[in-house]
Amino acid sequence: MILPWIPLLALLGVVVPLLTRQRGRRFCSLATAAPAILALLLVFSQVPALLAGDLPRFQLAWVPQLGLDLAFRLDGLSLLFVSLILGIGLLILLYAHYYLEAHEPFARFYSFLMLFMLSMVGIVMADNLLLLWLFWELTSLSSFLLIGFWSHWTDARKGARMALTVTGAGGLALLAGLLLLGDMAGSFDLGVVLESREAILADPRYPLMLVLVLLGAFTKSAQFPFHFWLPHAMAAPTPVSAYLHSATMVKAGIFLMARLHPAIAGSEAWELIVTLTGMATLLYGAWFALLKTDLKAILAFSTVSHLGLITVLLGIGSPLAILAALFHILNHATFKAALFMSAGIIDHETGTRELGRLGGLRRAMPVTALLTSLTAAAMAGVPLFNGFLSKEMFFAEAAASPLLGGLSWLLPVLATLGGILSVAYSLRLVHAVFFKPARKAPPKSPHEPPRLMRAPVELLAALCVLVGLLPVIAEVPLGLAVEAVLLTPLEFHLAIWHGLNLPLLMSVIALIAGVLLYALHAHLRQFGRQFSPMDARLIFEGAVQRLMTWSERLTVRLENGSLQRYMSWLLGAALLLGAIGLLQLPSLAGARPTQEADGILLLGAALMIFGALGTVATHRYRLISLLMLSVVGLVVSLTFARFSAPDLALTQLSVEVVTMILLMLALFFLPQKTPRESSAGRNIRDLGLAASLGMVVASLNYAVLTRDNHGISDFFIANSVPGGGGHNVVNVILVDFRGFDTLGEITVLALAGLAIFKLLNRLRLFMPHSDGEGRVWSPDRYPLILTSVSQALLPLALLVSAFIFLRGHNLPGGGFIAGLITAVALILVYMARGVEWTQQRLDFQYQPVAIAGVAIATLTGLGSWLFGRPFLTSAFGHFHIPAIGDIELATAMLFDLGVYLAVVGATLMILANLGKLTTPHRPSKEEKH
Amino acid sequence: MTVFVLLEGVISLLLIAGGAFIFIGSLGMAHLRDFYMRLHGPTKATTLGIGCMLIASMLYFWVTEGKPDIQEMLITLFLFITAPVTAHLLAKTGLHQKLRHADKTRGKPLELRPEEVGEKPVPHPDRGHG
Amino acid sequence: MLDTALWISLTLVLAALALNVYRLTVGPDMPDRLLALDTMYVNSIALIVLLGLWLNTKTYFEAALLIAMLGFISTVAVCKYLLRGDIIE
Amino acid sequence: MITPRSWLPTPLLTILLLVVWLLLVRSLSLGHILLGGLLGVLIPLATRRFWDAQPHVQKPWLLLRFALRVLGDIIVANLQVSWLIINPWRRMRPAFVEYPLMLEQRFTITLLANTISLTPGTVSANLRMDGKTLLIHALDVEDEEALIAEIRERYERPLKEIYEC
Amino acid sequence: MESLYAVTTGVLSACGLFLTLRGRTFPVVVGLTLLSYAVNLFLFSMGGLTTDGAVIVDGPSDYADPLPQALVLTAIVIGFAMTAFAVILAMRARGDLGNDHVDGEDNREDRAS
Repeated sequence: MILPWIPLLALLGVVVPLLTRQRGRRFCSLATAAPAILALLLVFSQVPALLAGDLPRFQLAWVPQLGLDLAFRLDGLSLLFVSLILGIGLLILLYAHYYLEAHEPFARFYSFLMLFMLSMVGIVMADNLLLLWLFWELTSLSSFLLIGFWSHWTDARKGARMALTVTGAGGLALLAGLLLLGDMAGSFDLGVVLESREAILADPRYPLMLVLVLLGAFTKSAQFPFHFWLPHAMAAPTPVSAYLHSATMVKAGIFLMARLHPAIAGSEAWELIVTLTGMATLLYGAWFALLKTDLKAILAFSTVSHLGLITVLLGIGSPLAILAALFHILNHATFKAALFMSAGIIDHETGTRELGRLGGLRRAMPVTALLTSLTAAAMAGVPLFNGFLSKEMFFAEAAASPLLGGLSWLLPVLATLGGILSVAYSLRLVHAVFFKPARKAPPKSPHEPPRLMRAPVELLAALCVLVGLLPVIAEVPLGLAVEAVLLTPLEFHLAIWHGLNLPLLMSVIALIAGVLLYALHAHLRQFGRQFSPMDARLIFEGAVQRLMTWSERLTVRLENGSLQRYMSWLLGAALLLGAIGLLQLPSLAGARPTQEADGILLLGAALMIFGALGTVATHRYRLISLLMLSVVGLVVSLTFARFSAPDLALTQLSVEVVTMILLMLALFFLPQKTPRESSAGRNIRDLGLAASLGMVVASLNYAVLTRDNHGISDFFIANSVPGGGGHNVVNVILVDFRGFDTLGEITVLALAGLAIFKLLNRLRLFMPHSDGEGRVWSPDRYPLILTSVSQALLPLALLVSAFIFLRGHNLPGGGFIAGLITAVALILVYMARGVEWTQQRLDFQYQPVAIAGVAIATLTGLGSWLFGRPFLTSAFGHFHIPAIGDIELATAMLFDLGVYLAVVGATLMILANLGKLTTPHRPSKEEKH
Repeated sequence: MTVFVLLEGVISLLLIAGGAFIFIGSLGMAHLRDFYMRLHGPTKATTLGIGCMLIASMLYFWVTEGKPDIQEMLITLFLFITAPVTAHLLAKTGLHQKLRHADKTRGKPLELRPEEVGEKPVPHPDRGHG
Repeated sequence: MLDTALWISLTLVLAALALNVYRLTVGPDMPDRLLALDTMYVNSIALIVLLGLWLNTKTYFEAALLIAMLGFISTVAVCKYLLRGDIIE
Repeated sequence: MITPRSWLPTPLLTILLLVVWLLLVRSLSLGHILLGGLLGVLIPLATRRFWDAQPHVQKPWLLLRFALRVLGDIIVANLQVSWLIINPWRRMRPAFVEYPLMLEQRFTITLLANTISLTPGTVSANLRMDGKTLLIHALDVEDEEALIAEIRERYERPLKEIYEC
Repeated sequence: MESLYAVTTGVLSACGLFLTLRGRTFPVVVGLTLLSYAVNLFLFSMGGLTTDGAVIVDGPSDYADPLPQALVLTAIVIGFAMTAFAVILAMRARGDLGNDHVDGEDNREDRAS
């Protein structure tokens, strides 16, 4: 299957230039061209199959859940476009090889170009709507890169941004449309979609889908009123303009309409929208093409107008109209690319694109003059050129179309008008540049370009003439393409002479009137000047600016950098949600019978509430509120003990101590008192907020407590001994059943320790020399009694923590608590002896300890892999040692050891580093400062 | 049988005594006249009270579980180690803060050497939140 | 008999706690409050012992042990803070 | 050759730890005795560098006697203090007493100070930085001299005898 | 008993939240601690309030729910780490900004409201 190789080769083309950059431009150009040539050959190799009537397809599931497949097809339509894209792409490459200045990063340019080629190939070959959309967006991106290639030039940047914004927005609309379409058709597979026309047309969502898809197509193909980005995209280097804005990208929208034609066209809405938009675009573009004075601007607007023409044909939608559309796509690609390149040559050789400064170039560059005249004639639709054929078919279809009912004569008239204009501006283009004497001399003295730079133009011009003379050669590809669009073969014959008929008349009118129009176009310019030139860019930029300012204002209103405000918003939201949740309860109290409260509980609750309120009441006297806080902590741990959670009680107690020390350490560096600064109103607001949230929490808690909840705990209790080999279920859960959570938690702990360690370094803080009442600190740094007691307590504490650790698996205790006890004991030494003294005697650092803890835990988990068990599977066994008795060993204990180390390391990392903060620059004796 | 009754009596007695001592300790802390006197209550009476209770529980579990088990002694041990330190440091703090003491107290506690009470007060930096 | 004794001493302990709270609230000075807090810790040992007696279990013994061993450390920390400001120096 | 001093720096502490361990685990099984012994050896080795030079107990039996006496005193003292607290007609005579120390070593001084804090209505309030005088606050004394003398006789002398002579 | 418990949790969280709304860093940290007490109590109570049901399995009995206990146990430790981190941030803020207002600049409370 060779289909996927075509995009793959294009992809290869993206990297080749970057790799071969050093080998010089010539080599690089050739190397870049090679994959494209190969791809083109591959494409042609498929033609026989197509002629034989079967349809090469390739499918590879990518994200089947989304219906996104890597699917390609190569039907007639794809064939037409792929050969256009690759063929013209190659010519452009050749052209660019000469066009770019020596110093410009040609490799990057080639790479971008190939990227664009890849995305275009992807679009036209995609056999899956989503895939098509992906490539569609890729074209927007790559064209952004190409248009903005001269990024030092602000016009280039602005133009690129504008193009990206417009086409990108269109792309989003298209995505929505395609999703709808796929939903209607029941699949994103193109084949299916094309088959299910009735279902789609019948679907009520059809109009919406149609509008969205057309938005995508129109923005891409620069249809009025989305045309404005195209002229500004002319800031791109000419090869880009020639490639993107004549042959390929702007045709993507057209292609989309043709591609989906069988599925979504044919409805009233389609015909009206598409035809009228096209007609408007046709006239608008033509008119401005006549007025502009910049060579590339003229070409850009003429492109707009020709795209409009094609759109009109697609809107009309009769078989012959489709044929004409495809034919004109082909022709326009050839002559417009050629024109752009000649414009580039002129620019390149004379240094300007202003008609005012050009003129009389036919002596300087006769060949270019000839080529330009030929291609311009094709654009104007002069007989015996390819443009003439398709344009005449266009006139015929416009005349024959029954659209607009009673006003159906309007279409041909407007069509003729468009023809007149296009003749006029083509004539103007040629005459003004080559024949009319120049008013001012161009910056550079003009001369012919290098031979090979002209070659692509020559080739294309030759094609124009050739097809114009014997249209038959175009019949085969067109036949295939039309069949792909109409899903049925179409009998047709391309001829130059159809006898005297209306279309011929229209062409003649167009020619004569066009010449006349140009003859007096000076007056037209006068006429045109009366209208204030509305620059689309200014409008666009203005819109962007307004958007920016508006969002800025919004941001400032919402996010003013005040944490308090955020908090209140947050809490308000939480309150709302919680309240809503509560409102849904049938009744607050559940079925479970409540238990009696006794005196102890009453007092305990009273103590806790007292402590909490006290903390708040005294929060401006920070030390006192800390004492109050630790009352709460104490009672909380008692509560845990009361409600049969010994492990929690132990943990809470030790954490209590650690927290107290931490806060004391911090308080030393922070103000001792909080100023009274909250306004009364704010206090009231906060009180209200907090109180109502408290009520919500209370009712929530009550609701939970009074309902029966069947948790998964029975499993744990049942399997703790057989599965985990431990009697203390809480500990077994921690180190075994939910060991993975614990692993994560100790990791967080270690990370917090490290983060704090980092935050603390090179932190210089002012250290008060006196306490809140202005008393100078006592000089007795290390009270003797404290020191000796701390040293007496250390061994005992270590013993106890060893005890707590070892029994943890079967009785209350475990790594967390043991670690905290050890840490606290060491902290006591720190307090009693100071940092230097302790550090000298501690021959290890804390960071490694914490990390080692996490590592041990992890390794224990990994160890179970060695035995082919899942991560963190614990094993345990009872070993009988004579005279000593059973000893139980469980790998979970190793894990617990990891927890222990992590806790010790992290806690000491936090507290000891915090304490260290003062030692380096702490005056031994209090000195005034 | 009578042994158990006797034991039960002893245990109950100890319990009540312990509670009483604890209460007295806190009472002293609550209503004595100056800080230094309040200090005595908790450090002594309370410690003793805890001791009584621990003995009670020791006896109780001895009776119920049948085997002697004096691990409660550990708590007493720790209390004996720690309670004095707390008291000492608290008193030290009190002296440092020059807490006033009942007038009738004899001895002049505050004639601490100048290097022991810091020099004359300096304004605190956090007045008005730098 | 035992139960009544239990309840009596429980009541006494609770009363003691209430007294601590009183001292903690009125102060007047930091050391007073600190003393009250420390006493509260010690008294809670008694509470836990009583709980163990009441539930006839030794599960909570370690909690009491821990308070006896570590409870004083936070008090020491605050003292050190009041004395030196910097508790780890 | 490994001398006992090097792996068993403080036999008393080791024994203490062993006992505490056995108390904690509530069993006398051989396994626990071994484990406790092991910890009793390891922990001092691990923590010895956190100690000042440890005075060595010269006369352990005196230490035991001293401990018992202190225990007794504690009970008595507490009864006294409790009575002082609840006695409505009490007339306390609180006093600050400067106690000149004979002991020199930090550890023993600490022991003395703690003992004082635990026993008769006295709290060791402050130790002069030169470590030569101990400020004692007493709840109820009629005669400072007597108090000083009592402390010296009852506690300081035995301590000095046990550790420092 | 349940109602008592619930009310206590509510009061704790209310106080904690009020403090977290203050303008200076230290009260906010204290508030966070208070709040985490409340949250731990709340989570702990998810398994219901059991008396004398410590989950030390030895023969059948009515045990407390071990799962919330295990989760809360780690929550307590992590809570400490979180508090520590907040505290250090507060100190860092004071060291770098020179004041201890949560917004990093003094006297803006009323502007914020």
